Amino acid sequence: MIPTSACLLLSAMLFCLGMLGVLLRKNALVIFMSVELMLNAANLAFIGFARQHGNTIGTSGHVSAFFVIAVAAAEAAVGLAIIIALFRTRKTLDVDEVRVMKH
Amino acid sequence: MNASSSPLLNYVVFLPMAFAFLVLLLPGNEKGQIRFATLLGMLVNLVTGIWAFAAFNPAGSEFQLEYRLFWLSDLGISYHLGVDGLAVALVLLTALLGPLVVLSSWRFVEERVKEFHVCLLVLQTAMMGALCSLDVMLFYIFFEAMLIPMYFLIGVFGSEERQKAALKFFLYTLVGSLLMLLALLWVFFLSGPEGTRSFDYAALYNNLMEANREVSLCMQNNAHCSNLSATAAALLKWGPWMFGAFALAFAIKVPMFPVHTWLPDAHVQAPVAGSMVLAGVLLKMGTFGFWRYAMPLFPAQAWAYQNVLVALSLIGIVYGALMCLAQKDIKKLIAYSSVSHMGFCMLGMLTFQAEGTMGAAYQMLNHGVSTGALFLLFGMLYERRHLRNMTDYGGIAKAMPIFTVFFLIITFSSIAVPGTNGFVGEFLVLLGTFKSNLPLWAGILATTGVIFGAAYMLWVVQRVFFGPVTQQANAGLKDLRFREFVTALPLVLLVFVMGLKPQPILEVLSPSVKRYVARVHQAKPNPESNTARELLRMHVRELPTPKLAQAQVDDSQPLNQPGERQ
Amino acid sequence: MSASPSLASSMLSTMPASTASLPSFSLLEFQPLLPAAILAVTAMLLMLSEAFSVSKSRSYQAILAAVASVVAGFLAFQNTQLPVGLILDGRGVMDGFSSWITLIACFAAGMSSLLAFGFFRQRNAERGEFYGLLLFSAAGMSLLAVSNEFITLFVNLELMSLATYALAAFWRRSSRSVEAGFKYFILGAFASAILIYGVALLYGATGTTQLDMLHHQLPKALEDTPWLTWPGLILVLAGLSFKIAAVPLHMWTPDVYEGAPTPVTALMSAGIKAAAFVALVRVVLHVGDSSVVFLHLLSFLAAITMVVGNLLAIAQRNVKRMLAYSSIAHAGYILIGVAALFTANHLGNDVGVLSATNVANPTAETLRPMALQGILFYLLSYAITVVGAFGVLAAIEKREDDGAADAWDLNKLSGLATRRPGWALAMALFMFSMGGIPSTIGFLGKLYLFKAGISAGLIGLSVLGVLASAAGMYYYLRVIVYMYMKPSPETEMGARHWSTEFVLAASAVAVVLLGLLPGPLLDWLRQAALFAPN
Amino acid sequence: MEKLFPEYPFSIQNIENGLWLIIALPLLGALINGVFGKALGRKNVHWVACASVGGSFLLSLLVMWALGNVNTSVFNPFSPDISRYALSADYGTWFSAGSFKVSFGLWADRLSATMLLVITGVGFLIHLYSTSYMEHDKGYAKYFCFLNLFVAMMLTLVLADSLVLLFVGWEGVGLCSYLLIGFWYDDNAKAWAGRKAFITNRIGDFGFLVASFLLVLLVTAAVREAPQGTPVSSYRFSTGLSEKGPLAFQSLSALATTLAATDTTAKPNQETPALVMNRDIETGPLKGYSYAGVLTAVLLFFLLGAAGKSAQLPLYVWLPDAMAGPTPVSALIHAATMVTAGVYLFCRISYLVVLSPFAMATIAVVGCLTALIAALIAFAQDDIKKILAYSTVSQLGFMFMGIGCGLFWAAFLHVVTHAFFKACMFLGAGSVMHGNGDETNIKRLGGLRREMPWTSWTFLIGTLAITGIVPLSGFFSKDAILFGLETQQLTGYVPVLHTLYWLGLIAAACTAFYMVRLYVLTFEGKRSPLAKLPHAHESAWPMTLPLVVLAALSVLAIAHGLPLLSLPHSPHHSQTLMEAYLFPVFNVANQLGADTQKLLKTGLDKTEWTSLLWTGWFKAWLIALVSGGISALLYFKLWRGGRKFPAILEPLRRFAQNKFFVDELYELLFIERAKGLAKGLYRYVDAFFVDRVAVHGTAQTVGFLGRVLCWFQNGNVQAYASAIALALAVGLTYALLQVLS
Repeated sequence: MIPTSACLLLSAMLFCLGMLGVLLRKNALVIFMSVELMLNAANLAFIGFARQHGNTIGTSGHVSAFFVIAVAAAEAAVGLAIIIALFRTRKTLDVDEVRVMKH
Repeated sequence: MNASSSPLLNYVVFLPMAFAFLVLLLPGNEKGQIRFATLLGMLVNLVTGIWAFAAFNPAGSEFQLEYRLFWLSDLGISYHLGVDGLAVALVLLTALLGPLVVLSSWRFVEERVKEFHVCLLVLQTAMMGALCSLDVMLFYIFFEAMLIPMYFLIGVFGSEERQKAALKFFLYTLVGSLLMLLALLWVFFLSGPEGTRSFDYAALYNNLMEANREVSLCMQNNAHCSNLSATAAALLKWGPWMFGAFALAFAIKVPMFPVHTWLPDAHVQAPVAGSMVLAGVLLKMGTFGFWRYAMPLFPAQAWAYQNVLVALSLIGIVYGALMCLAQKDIKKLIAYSSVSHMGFCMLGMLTFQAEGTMGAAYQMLNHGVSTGALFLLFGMLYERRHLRNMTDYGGIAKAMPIFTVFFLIITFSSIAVPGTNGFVGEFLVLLGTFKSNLPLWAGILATTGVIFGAAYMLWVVQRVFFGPVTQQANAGLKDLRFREFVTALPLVLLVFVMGLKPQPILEVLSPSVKRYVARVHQAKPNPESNTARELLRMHVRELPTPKLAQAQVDDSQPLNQPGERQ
Repeated sequence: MSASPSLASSMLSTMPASTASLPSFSLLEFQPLLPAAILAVTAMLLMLSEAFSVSKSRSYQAILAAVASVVAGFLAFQNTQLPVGLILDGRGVMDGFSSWITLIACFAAGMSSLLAFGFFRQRNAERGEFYGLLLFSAAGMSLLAVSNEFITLFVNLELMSLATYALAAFWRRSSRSVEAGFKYFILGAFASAILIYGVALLYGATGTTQLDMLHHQLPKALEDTPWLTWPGLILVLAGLSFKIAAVPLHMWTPDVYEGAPTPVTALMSAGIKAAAFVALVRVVLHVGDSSVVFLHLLSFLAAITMVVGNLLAIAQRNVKRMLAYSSIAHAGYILIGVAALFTANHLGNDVGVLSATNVANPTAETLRPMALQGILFYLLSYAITVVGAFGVLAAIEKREDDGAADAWDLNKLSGLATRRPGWALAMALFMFSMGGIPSTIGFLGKLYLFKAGISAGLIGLSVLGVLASAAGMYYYLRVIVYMYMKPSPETEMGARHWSTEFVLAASAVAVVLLGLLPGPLLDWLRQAALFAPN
Repeated sequence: MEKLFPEYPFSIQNIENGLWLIIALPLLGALINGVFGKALGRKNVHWVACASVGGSFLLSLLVMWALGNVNTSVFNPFSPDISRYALSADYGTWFSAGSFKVSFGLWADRLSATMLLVITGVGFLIHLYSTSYMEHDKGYAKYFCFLNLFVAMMLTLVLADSLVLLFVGWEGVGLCSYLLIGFWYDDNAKAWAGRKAFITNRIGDFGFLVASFLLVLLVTAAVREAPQGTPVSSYRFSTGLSEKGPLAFQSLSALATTLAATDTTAKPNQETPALVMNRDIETGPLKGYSYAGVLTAVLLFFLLGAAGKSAQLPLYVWLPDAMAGPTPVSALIHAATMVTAGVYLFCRISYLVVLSPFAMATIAVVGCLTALIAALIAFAQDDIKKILAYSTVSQLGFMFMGIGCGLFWAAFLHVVTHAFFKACMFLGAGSVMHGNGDETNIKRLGGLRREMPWTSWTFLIGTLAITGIVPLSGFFSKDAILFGLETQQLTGYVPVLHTLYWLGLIAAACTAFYMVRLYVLTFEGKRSPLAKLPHAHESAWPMTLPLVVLAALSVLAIAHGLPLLSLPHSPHHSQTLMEAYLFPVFNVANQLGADTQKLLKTGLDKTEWTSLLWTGWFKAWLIALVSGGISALLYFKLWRGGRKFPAILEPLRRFAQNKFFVDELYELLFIERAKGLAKGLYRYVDAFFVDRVAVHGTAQTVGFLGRVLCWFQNGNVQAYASAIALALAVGLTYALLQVLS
């Protein structure tokens, strides 16, 4: 059996990767995908812990993961729409260009 | 001791507000109507003010004409009005200045007339409210609310640099008063266990009285420090900070020495009406605050920091006067003279002794009359020439003899020539300083103020009124118009009335003075002062203190608190 | 009002033993959800109307949205009287606090839809989705307020946020609006991910996502698995701090507030702030007692949020941006109240300059209601004020200025007092209220908060708070300077619209009236605060 | 005595009740002229003005009469005794606070009555004179308003029964003086002179106030610590205090008596009471100071006050400048009345003065130095009014010497005689100016004796009087003072007084010299070619009549100085009329001086005393004669007609002409310093440090921080995300630290 700690380690790595993606990548779409990666890291953690805890009181980790997936989907819908709108106004997806408002 | 309830003060406070609404309803271009309505409002206010003064019985209980309603009980606040001798005298002064202020601006303000007069009326309400409040939070509300109309008066209707000056005035005052607010909340929590606390002045004071006594005993003798009550211990430790916050707020308003720099700017930029009210009443809020709140609530700290405050007052007296000698701008000079004069007020109050305190109280009124009149009169000149520098004038006496006479009389009042009102106040303050526990040199230093006062005021007179007419434009100036004459006359007459027949006013002030001294002295038992307990405790009409409703969980309530679930 | 026995039994049925069978819920338990339901249904109706409507006129959309908000708000108000307890198997909570936040959300939604009415009418851009999204957002806030479980909380937070991302970017033609939506979205999603990862970690440490249970598990978890629990707590706190715009997670605020269409900004500053705070308070209430670290963290957050928010605002000439920064500062003040929730447990500890000096020997029983009441009142007062303030900006904003760099420069306010005296007066009132000058509701709000702060012994923090708010008064006054003391330019004013005027008038009246005669409001809020859970 | 002053048919009670009228009449006159002056027209204005002062004069005569009556006595509120030869009236409380109280109480004894007569009498004459002198002035009504006001204030000063009320008059006369000096305000120099006078007086007032406050403390301390049986510990005293306050003169008198009674310096064997003059005060603000010490301080502060008002060193500088006012004003205010207020003050509190020999010696020294310096300056002045002004300063110095040696009556006699002859000369000078186109330089006058006979004769009488030529009044008053210096036994300071005697003689010699010079240059010889008008004209009768009357009084006043009477209780020497008349006033002081052995009459027996008196007189007379003679010789013969001053004396002359550069010295030492201090404080402390650095500095720092923070807000979404990540990292680190610890 894979220990929970391994699961956790993997999810933590995913989370950090996602975060680094958000911080470092310049393409809006890639950044958005990195966010999804972070969400999935959470999912992985939920699943791992759910297995560790078993079927306990309240909402279980499995269910949580499903909710997170659903939310991620909705986020994708809204997010992509916004990114499209952004592309329409700027003709670029480079986030460094998206800085009309500052200071 | 319970005085009967009287609604009179409600009228005193809120009638100007009612007239403000009336003025708001008038069409903006009907300047005459607006002015007249405002004047009427102020006159009505004057009548109510006189009525209140007449209704006040010096031999009666401390606070009279009380009126109390539940208001914001949840916060421990109530709508509680009432006046003591000092407050009623200041109410009279405020009411008196009201119509004069309106008259003084009859021609001066031609644009945005409506806003101007609404500001005046609202300001009047705020000032009256602050004077009549017997609930500390209510006082604070009025105290702060005063800033708004004054801010507009300076900022909209002032001279060139008006916006900066208004901003400075507002922020300066705000910093102090916000810190005071915190201290006030702190005191509130100290004043008793949950459910008994209230911002009502008397309750707050009475609740703290015992603790204050313990603190002062401890401060005099360490042996008493061993078994302090919790409140007293907190008061001992944090009292200086609380007192400091109160003192700072009021010191800024007075203004005392290092926090005075807003005043010259505000006065210079303010329109005549603004300067008059500012000098006449607003500054008194500082001294009044010290008198009513800072000292009685923290007598032990008041004693402990007496020397610091006295030093600042003395610096204020001398330094303010020296500043005057360095000014070219007349309004600025009068403003600095206020610093000096208010230094006398503070000094008198800090003697913690009957004569000095009485002098301080009287000096508050005097300063209102004489500095108010100085600004009023200079305003008349300013209206004609729109110049403020002394060098722009000279030989005015030739063109405007009546004006000159008035100005001279006020000048003499300002430098406390006997027979004018200023003398009585200043004499008593100085006498008090000598009789108090302060070192003799303090009194001697303060007395030098009489020399400097004459030096700078006569300098102004000399430069503006005497000598040859240096500028052609000044030669043709018209003397006072009838309206102006009527505006200035009451103050000029008051100078003499208050100088020659001060006793009726002093008698009204006297019980307040006695109580103030007794209250401060409870922190330092003095063989000379027999502070009867009866004199110390405040007696006011009590409403049942609203209890903060505790969580009354109904037993029949089937729902459990979530925390109980396990 | 007494609860039905069935509810009581349902509570019993949620005990661990009975998880196997589906719990049966009483109708009463759904009552707190009712406002959200109304909002959501109306939202859908509006969306559908846009799809199927043939009518050219779309005036009814705004009115409908407003009416739905009013109805929902009325129900929320009714709900404040409900008994207190957990609902829906512990996933939700029924208390006055949540109902009041719902009420604020409905207020914000109703007011912003009225603002949007005139705003989009002027730009010929009325669209049903807008109101639909707006109501969805409000529904999300309302549900967020009743959430008592992390996943529920997360989903509702997302419901609220997703709708708002879309709203922020709604003004598609404007590159600013889209940029605002984009920034908000990216950062919001980022923060959500952080939050949910924290939730996952906490779940791992305690085995539950339900707040009340977490409360009991936490002490043990902190001892057994600190490596898991602490990061989880920090991540959750960070995720929520993002939504309330606490420094240093505040940086999105000015850009988003500036770019979003002004009615949306009003919604965000009034509604989302309140909802985010209720989430934060709920979470923190359950976890905060476990360690003094939270007191430190919250005090520190409060301090830098107040100071930095005000400092940033001082440097602004762009009024809209300035108000955005000031909203950060206001979050800082509210955080004093949040910090005050915990000092009772840490009295006597020397916990640094910023916190916990024993002044009045408060107990948790007296302190918590006071702090909660303060937070609630402040949120309410801020909502009323800020809606009005952004309302004035929406009113003076002209179509030609859309997208211009100086669209909200202070100069645009020059001479407003002579051109639109009513608006100027209202704006002045809002500014005084935000600055906390007496006789406005903002003063009472500050009074409550600082009272709680002092009572909790947070002297240093309170002093910092008043100094910061005094400094803040500077930029509020500057607005007044421009309105009242600068000559008015020759340009024409934008058109008036009754709905905008209504919003301004209502807010202005409320600011003064509730500032002077809050009447039973204080009692109601006290009840709400007294019965808050935990 | 009784025979001299027959009983007056009116009841004394009525006169007592009507005391206020004396003040009220001129006050009313001032009010009428001030408010309605323009409408009244010149005739009515001076009618009102003269009538009001004249009325006061008549009332003063009544008072004088009443005070001659042995039955005139008043009840002393502070002690069970009765004060004889005095009237008093109380018109209610002025103000009261705490234990302090002042009432509008008037008190007329023989001292004040004499002053009353001088003020109203000379005042009336000067009013009369002014009607002609100011004939063409535009501010006619204003002038008489001020003049009436002055008289009212001076009368208040004299009639006051407490120091506070006296201070009202004290400041009031200063105020009127300010107004009248700057009467022609459109001349800058004149207006500045007024301000200078007022401010210098204010410095004196500062001293007066401090002294009064210290006295209050002294009374309080004495009441607290005095042993049973002393006046201040009596019940009556406490009722008096609550009725009239501690600064009433009767209270001070009781204080003095108490202090004297407990003084042990003179009676070493006496049992030591609780309150001892030289013992430290035990409680209160004066704790640690002795009664005697405080009393000396009080008197020195009063000396400062008196120096301001009476133009003594170091505050005399205002008086010469005050000559900028109309000449009748100089006569009334700056010669006859106001400037003698300081002397009057010390006479009033003589019982306190005698208790401090040190203070007395200081007063005498100050007076003597003033007399000398002023006389030296007067040598070199050419302005007729300036010379008279310096001579006034100098004469005032003599009066202070009189106070200092404890011969109050002599000092006061000099006040009276000086009032006559100096007013006469000032009015004469005014007449000269009036007739010569306002020329004041004596070098441009001359030969007026023929053209202005009345003026010149009266002036001559005045000159002789001030010089101290035998049959004239100045001789008796001045020499009484000099004699006092020689014979009074001021314990511990006898050598000082003896030194002063010689200096006083020198001053007297100087006086004779410059006064004769003045007279000669102005009236004798030929008319100067530089004169403004070719011919002078004699003035009209309203101007010459006062001259004549005053000159006559200057002569007749000798009656007061003649040692006519010999009273049984003063076996050593005979008393002068003045001394006898004022005996009830100064009796307490003399008694206390004798009791405490601080101030004693000479121990000489009658014959020694008489011979000393006669030699003293002879010396003084000789000196005046010689000095005046030399002066007359010099200016008649030697330096007449533009002859050069000996070159060797030229720098000295210049030095004196420039008033020893005292004004410049003050300017440099004090005024410039104060101005510089004010400017510096304003520029560096107020404007720069407090306002710019502290206030604006804070504001600007805040603004700067705001801009710095804004810079981080760079618009890049990844930067924002980084901030979040960073916050997270910090939070996590913090949490981990918590875990680790």
